[in-house]
Amino acid sequence: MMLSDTMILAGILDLLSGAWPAGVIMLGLGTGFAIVLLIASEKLKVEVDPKIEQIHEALPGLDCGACGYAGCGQYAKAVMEDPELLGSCAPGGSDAQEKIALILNLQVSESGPAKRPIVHCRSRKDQRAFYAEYRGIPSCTAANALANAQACKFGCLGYGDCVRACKFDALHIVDGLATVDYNKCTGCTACSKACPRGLIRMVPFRDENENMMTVACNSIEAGRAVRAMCKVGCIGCGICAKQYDMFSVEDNLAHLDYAGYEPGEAAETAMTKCPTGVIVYRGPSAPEPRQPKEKPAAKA
Amino acid sequence: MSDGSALKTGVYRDTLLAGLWRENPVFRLLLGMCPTLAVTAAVKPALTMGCCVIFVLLCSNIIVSLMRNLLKPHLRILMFTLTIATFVTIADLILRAFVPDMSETLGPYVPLIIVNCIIICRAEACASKNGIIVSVIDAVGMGIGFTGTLCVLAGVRELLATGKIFEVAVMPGRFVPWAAMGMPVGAFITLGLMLGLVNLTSKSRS
Amino acid sequence: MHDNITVSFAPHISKPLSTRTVMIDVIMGLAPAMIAAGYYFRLRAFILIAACVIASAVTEWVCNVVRKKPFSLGDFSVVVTGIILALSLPPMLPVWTAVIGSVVAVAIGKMAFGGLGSNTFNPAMVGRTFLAVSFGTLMTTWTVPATIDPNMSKISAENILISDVSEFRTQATPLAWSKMAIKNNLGAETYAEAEFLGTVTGAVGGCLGETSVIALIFGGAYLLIRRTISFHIPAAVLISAVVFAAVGYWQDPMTYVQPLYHLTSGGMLLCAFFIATDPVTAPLTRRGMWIFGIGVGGLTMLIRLLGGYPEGVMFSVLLMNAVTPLIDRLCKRVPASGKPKS
Amino acid sequence: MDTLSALLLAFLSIVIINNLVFTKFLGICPYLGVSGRIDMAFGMGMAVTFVVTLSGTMTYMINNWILIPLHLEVAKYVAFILVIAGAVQLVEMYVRKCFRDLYDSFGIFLPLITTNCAILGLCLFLDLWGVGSLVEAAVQSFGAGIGFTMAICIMAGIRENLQLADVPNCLKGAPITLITAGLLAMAFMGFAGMIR
Amino acid sequence: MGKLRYFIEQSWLLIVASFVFGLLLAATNYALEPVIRQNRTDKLNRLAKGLLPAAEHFVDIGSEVEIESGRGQSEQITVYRAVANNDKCVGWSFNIGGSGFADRIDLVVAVDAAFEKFAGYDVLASNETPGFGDKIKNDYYRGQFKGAPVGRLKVLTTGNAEKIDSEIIAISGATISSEAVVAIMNGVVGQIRERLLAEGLIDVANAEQRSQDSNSDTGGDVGNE
Amino acid sequence: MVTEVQGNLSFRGGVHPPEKKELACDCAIEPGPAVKQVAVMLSQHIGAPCRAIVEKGADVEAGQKVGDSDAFVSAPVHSPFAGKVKEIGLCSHAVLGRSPAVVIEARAETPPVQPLWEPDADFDESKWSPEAICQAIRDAGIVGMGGAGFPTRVKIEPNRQMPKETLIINGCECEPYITCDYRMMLERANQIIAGVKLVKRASGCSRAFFAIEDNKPAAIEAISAALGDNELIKVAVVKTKYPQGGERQLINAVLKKHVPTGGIPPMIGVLVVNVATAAAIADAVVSGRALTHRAVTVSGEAVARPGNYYVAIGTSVGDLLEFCGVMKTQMPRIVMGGPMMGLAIADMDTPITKVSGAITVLTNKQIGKAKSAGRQTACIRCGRCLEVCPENLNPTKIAHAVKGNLLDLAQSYYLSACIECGCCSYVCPANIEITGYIKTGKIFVARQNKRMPQ
Ligand SMILES: Cc1cc2nc3c(=O)[nH]c(=O)nc-3n(C[C@H](O)[C@H](O)[C@H](O)COP(=O)(O)O)c2cc1C
Ligand SMILES: Cc1cc2nc3c(=O)[nH]c(=O)nc-3n(C[C@H](O)[C@H](O)[C@H](O)COP(=O)(O)O)c2cc1C
Ligand SMILES: Cc1cc2nc3c(=O)[nH]c(=O)nc-3n(C[C@H](O)[C@H](O)[C@H](O)COP(=O)(O)O)c2cc1C
Ligand SMILES: Cc1cc2nc3c(=O)[nH]c(=O)nc-3n(C[C@H](O)[C@H](O)[C@H](O)CO)c2cc1C
Ligand code: SF4
Ligand code: SF4
Ligand code: SF4
Ligand code: SF4
Ligand code: FES
Repeated sequence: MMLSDTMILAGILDLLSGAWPAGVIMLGLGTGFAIVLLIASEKLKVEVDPKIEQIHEALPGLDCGACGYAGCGQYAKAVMEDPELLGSCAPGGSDAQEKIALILNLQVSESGPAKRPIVHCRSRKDQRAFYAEYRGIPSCTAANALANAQACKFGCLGYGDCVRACKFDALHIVDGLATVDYNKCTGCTACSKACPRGLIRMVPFRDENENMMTVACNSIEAGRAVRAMCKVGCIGCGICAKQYDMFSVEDNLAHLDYAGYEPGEAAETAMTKCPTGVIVYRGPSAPEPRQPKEKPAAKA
Repeated sequence: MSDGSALKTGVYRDTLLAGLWRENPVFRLLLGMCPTLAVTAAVKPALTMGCCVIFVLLCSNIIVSLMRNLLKPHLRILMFTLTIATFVTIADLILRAFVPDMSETLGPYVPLIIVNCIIICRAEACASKNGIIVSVIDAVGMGIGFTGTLCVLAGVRELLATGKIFEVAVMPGRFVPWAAMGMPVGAFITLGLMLGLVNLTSKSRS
Repeated sequence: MHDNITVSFAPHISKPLSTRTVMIDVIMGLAPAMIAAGYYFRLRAFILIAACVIASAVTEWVCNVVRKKPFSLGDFSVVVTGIILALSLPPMLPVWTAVIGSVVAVAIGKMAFGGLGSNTFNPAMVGRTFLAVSFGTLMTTWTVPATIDPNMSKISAENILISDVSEFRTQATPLAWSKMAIKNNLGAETYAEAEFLGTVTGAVGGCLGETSVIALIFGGAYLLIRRTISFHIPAAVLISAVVFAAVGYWQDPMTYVQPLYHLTSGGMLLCAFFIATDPVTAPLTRRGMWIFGIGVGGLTMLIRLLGGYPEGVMFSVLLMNAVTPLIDRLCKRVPASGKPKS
Repeated sequence: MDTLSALLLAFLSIVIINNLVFTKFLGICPYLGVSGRIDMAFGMGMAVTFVVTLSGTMTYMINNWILIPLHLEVAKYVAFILVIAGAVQLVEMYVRKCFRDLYDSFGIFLPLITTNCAILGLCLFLDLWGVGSLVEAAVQSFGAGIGFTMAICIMAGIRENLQLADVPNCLKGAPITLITAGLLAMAFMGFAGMIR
Repeated sequence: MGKLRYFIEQSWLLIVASFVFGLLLAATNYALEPVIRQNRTDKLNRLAKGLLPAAEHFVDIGSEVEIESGRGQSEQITVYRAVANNDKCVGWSFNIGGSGFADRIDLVVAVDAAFEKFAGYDVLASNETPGFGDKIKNDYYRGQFKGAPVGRLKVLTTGNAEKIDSEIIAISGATISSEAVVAIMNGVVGQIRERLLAEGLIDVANAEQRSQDSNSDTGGDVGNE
Repeated sequence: MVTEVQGNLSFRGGVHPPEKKELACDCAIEPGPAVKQVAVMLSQHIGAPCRAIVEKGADVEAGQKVGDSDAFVSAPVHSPFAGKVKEIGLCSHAVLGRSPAVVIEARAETPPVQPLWEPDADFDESKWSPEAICQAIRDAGIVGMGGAGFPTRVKIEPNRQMPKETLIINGCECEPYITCDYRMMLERANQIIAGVKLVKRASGCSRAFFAIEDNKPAAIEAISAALGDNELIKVAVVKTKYPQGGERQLINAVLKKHVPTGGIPPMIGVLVVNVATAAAIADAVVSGRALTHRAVTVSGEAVARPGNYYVAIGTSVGDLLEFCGVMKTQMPRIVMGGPMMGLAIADMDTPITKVSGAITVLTNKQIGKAKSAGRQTACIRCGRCLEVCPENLNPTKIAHAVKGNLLDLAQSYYLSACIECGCCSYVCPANIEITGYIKTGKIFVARQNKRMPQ
């Protein structure tokens, strides 16, 4: 017992006596670097935007480059400028992502009730008239620049420039008509900027689940021309404006004052009385738009 | 009480699984690619490498987790580096003492574990924020995930490059080895295709 | 309304050209080389060409099916790839090897990058290099042309075969001679003079399509006349190769063989007319083409004269393919009327 | 003259024949991460060249003049990495403070490099190859940096083109970059055996 | 004063950790160092013994042999004397290297007691291409050196590989690696011989007799293969 | 004595599409259809659109102004015949989509119009002051009839910053099929020369070149004869090549000068005027007639009676085609203009405007199989588009950058320097709509820039 104790002790002493130079040199190295870095960090301080600093702090600080930027500092700057880059820091994971979102949100979240996109057209491919067949580049901007193969020069073209612009997979072309999936939409306005015909306008919805009423048409053609071009276009007849005073007709096209709109009897009546059925609901649980009344369709 | 522990086990399981697949260091996080490519010409060195990484990851996670409340911002990364370098040296010594062959094959890629992003990442992302148990589980999960992918990759390459797996011949006698698979070309292309495959499976699932 | 009317962007007429006609031109240009291959290596040539073309086509088709992309074999580019790959293989290569090469060429060299037009590297050369790297021995096993030895006996890289029949001394490939000359200071001229004629007609060992200089020149001329290729790349490749070879020869005629000999041997002509000119992987601008061609010729000679391999064409083409984007960037065109202000 | 050509050969050899990325798999993370655009790639390459030259020479000195005479090889790795990390951080701070323009063009890449295994890897390889003199160590490390720059710029060029290509979705990003790197490595094998 | 305080606050952990880790390292090293050294000699011995079966153990000759390694530089080489049961010298072995096709090649070379004939070589470390250059590890190439005369070896690409003489037939497809091996030997072995002779370490009389023995040994080996 | 600047003047790049001039080159300019109704577009030019200055239901006389604008860069529009304003509404426009037009119903069967005025060979322009000429041009609503439709008064008015020295009359007519300028040169040589003299006087140019392609020897002869021994106007024979008539290319060919990229000819002291414009100017200045009719070539394989017609501006394409007879089953594409630069139209009610020099009706055969099916394959980087681009651009790079939505990249390859001549798309073996992508890209850029300030 005694023997083994002493042996162990001797062994440890032996070890340590062999080990001390290494310990000392590492001690030296460690101290040296600590001194140098601390002094340097004091002396060579550079002023940076505090927000970037904050983001930088939230990041892991590994400078691994996984984000595609040269180090965390660069990424912090980039995220600051373009919040869509959020989440490309793999090491930081969701943790860092949330923190940055928090930092950034403080600046952007004061914009009031969310505006959401409404496509101001309701005409499916089989409800529109065509003069010719478009054989060009499959892009709305391109098709819009050419002569109107599709008779209506104001409605949706269905080549999906807006779909490509949406980073959240919230837009799809359904039967030749751009259709928003309001459950996925984040209200980023990208689609409204992409549509060459300005069909998609951001509209103030009052809450998440509301279905907004809208005049789903954009055509300022005279009523007769509209009927020749589209079964479900607004003909500017003004019936809706008579039913509900938030509707008004200008340039052959009915408008709804979205800010003043309140759901109610009057609005509903206007909707049902509309001869072409162009007044519809748009929203997360909007009902199928009704078919146009038979009369105008038969006439056209 | 039991609720709390159930919750905890859930966290543990999650942490473990994260490393194995969801946040697999190689396939998902694309971290530590250098050793992944360099040591996967055959399964044996890959496995050895994986074990070294597990060892270092475990030790550094434990140490960092213990020290987490004492860390100061300016010298934090330096501290991590120091810890990791120490354990890598120890791992290297152990390899040289007990599996000299592998130590020779792996050469400088063992010390290169020091700069392997996985380890410092886990120190930063997990160990410096979590308690010791979570850190250990995380280290094990990540380590096994890393080792596993290394071995899969090495298996494919060794099979095609030599017709053997784990140095045991498995291909029919007439098989002509594809020498390219044992070379850098094979490493890059195999890993590239494998990442593609992983992307494919994960996409089809989501 | 008028349902047969269509609209689209101007111009509304187009030159009667298509990718397919371009590729068919290349196949026509390759025809003399294929015929020469058939003449010198008999059935082997056709087996290999057929194997490569079929394997390449099937690979592309499978890739299309997997990616749910439209059928793309109609442009015939994959046929060109298959033929060029086949023409750059040794005659006795086992068919399964050629199939592996074709699959690698098309799947990794072409389809992984997005198919026709997107690939960075010349698919045929990717396939060939993969084979050379993987199956070195098979890829350096040459045969005597059937016109010299009807049995087409094998000759490995360094052996000299003296045929009893014709007293014709031949050796693996002309390039193997020059490599040996380099190694052993053998006074290369003695080799070169004797075998020069062989390289012109094609009665030497070597890859299927590269032995007959005459056939290659015919094919190349056809492509130039048809304007399928422009003269810039072939000219740059050949001129720079001659210059580099001449520098070597002038330095040490005892070690390095004559410049002309380098032009006619190995894959130099096949490369100059058919491989380096692959439009997809070569620069777009004329200045870029000159740089590219000089690079291919220069690197080829560098590898031939100083490198470990006897032939440098495949590597130099791949290397220059890699820097093609940089060349394109360097040789960016400036509008005819100068850069716009501001 | 003789040593000069020997140095030149050593330089060329590490630039093209023993290229760190293609033959030694070093520095793959930034190679995958920062090769998206040519200007970024070039900045990264320059930064690596600078740091690798610096740390190659410094570790050579530390190793041969301190550690080996004192028989402290066991602390080699620790010493190497501390020297690299410290030096990089110092240089970065210094450049940022004093040469703002330089910093903006490539200084931003400096911190990223500390955790890049090309640097430590090269120092270890220099040790392994038994490089004979300080000058040789400096030349080789500089060559390694240039080799890395070349590799990453080539890759960046290719990737800029691939932006417009119809690469299969599952191969987009890292996978196709790796495959390209593989083919590049294959092409660079052509230089093998050139300098003996 | 405040600065010092700040400094200590910030860095005490690092400093303490450095010291502790230093000790940890040193201790591990201390414990494992003998094992590692033993491993290395074991491997050298194992390889050398494979080349010189008659040897019982290897002793290093005390001082290192300095040779020119080209480019005006010199290199230190440890030479081991292979000693048989009967304490007689049965050969010499040493560890030399040089550049190959891909990277450095490290060889263990053994010669007979009289330093006149090679007893063969083995590859300690190489990075040659699998399937090509790494055939220098194969017996049929190594066999050519067993009994080849010490002196200038020559590499040919054709010839009879069975015949043992100063002409070495290269591995087909890997001439460069083949040449590299020969070049390493040509560069160094002669010099070592000179040095050993100069220091009188080679007992010429004894060696001659021994060399006949070992010659028959190695000859037998070659015959057996 | 005629001084000819000798021929074969050319520029780098360009293509040689089949000329197809033989279809209509021998058809003299005939009166067009006598239509009951025209739609006079209120925007027929570059610049500010006009406002209608007549009410619905108002009576208008032939040549009466029906639309005008106060803006400087603009030109009024006139009624081609006496009638009643039926409506002011939207009408299809080849470029602008639906655009306002004044629809006029003819009061009675109006006889087809032929300009009767024929000046003397030694026409003396010094009777008119430059200001008077400019005012007459403005009042007549003359815009560039070569295609762009830039208000001519703005173009030729002397400008202190950019003094004009050289006048080039563009008689190249490089587009396939089109022959109206050729016929004008044959039939109205004197009128054109009179117009040239007026323009020269108004703009202060000291010399003038009459550029004609070498595939129109008859026109060269006619113009040379009409010029007589005029020292200051020379005929420049240029190589037959598309787009020789593009003004930047023409200036390069004739004067060996480059108009700076993004710049306009006056910057280097050059003024380019189309022959039809010159004829209209003479008409306006001398006889005070407004621009209400123009020569239009109706051609193409699907047209029964191809020819050159003097058509009332505002006539619908449908009426014009009915007049010339088309094989309906064979007309997959109706192009306003030539096949290289013209705009495909779909609505047969689209009216002829001041810039529509031709209606080309193409059959599938002419369009080509791949093009008519709209089938594009991948770019094989063959470089043909680079070789033919007259502006020395890199069309494939620009097009692919636009396709990949990388506008910065497209602009770094000088997207805006493209003149949209269509040579690149014409030669592309992969049938890529390079020009279409470039046009789309320009729209994207414009939209992006517009949004910037907000
Ligand atoms: C040997 C030779 C080959 C040529 N090959 C081509 C060619 O393949 N493509 C080309 O566009 N120009 C080529 N050229 C240039 C043409 O001769 C000429 O410069 C060009 O076609 C002029 O174009 P244009 O007449 O259509 O304006 C070549 C010139 C020479 C001397
Ligand atoms: C992928 C590949 C790897 C090679 N590796 C080696 C090698 O490691 N050692 C070697 O000497 N030759 C190697 N070679 C072959 C040489 O580059 C060269 O072809 C040969 O040394 C020339 O000599 P030979 O006459 O033996 O063919 C390799 C070839 C290829 C295609
Ligand atoms: C590609 C291209 C081709 C053109 N071809 C002709 C032409 O053949 N004839 C013509 O008069 N104008 C042509 N133009 C229009 C001229 O560039 C220029 O606008 C016109 O000659 C100016 O005269 P104007 O203002 O009287 O129309 C072309 C323009 C472009 C861009
Ligand atoms: C002139 C010309 C040369 C070609 N050369 C090759 C070649 O060397 N290798 C190849 O795989 N394809 C070649 N092709 C076919 C085609 O371009 C090739 O398959 C594409 O690289 C695939 O994207 C060539 C095509 C042309 C027009
Ligand atoms: S909404 Fe606009 S952008 Fe979207 S498909 Fe319709 S036309 Fe195109
Ligand atoms: S682009 Fe933005 S606003 Fe439009 S649908 Fe998508 S998420 Fe909603
Ligand atoms: S890029 Fe523009 S200018 Fe050049 S050929 Fe094409 S359309 Fe013409
Ligand atoms: S002509 Fe067509 S295929 Fe050729 S480079 Fe241009 S875009 Fe590509
Ligand atoms: S593992 Fe090598 S750079 Fe990241």
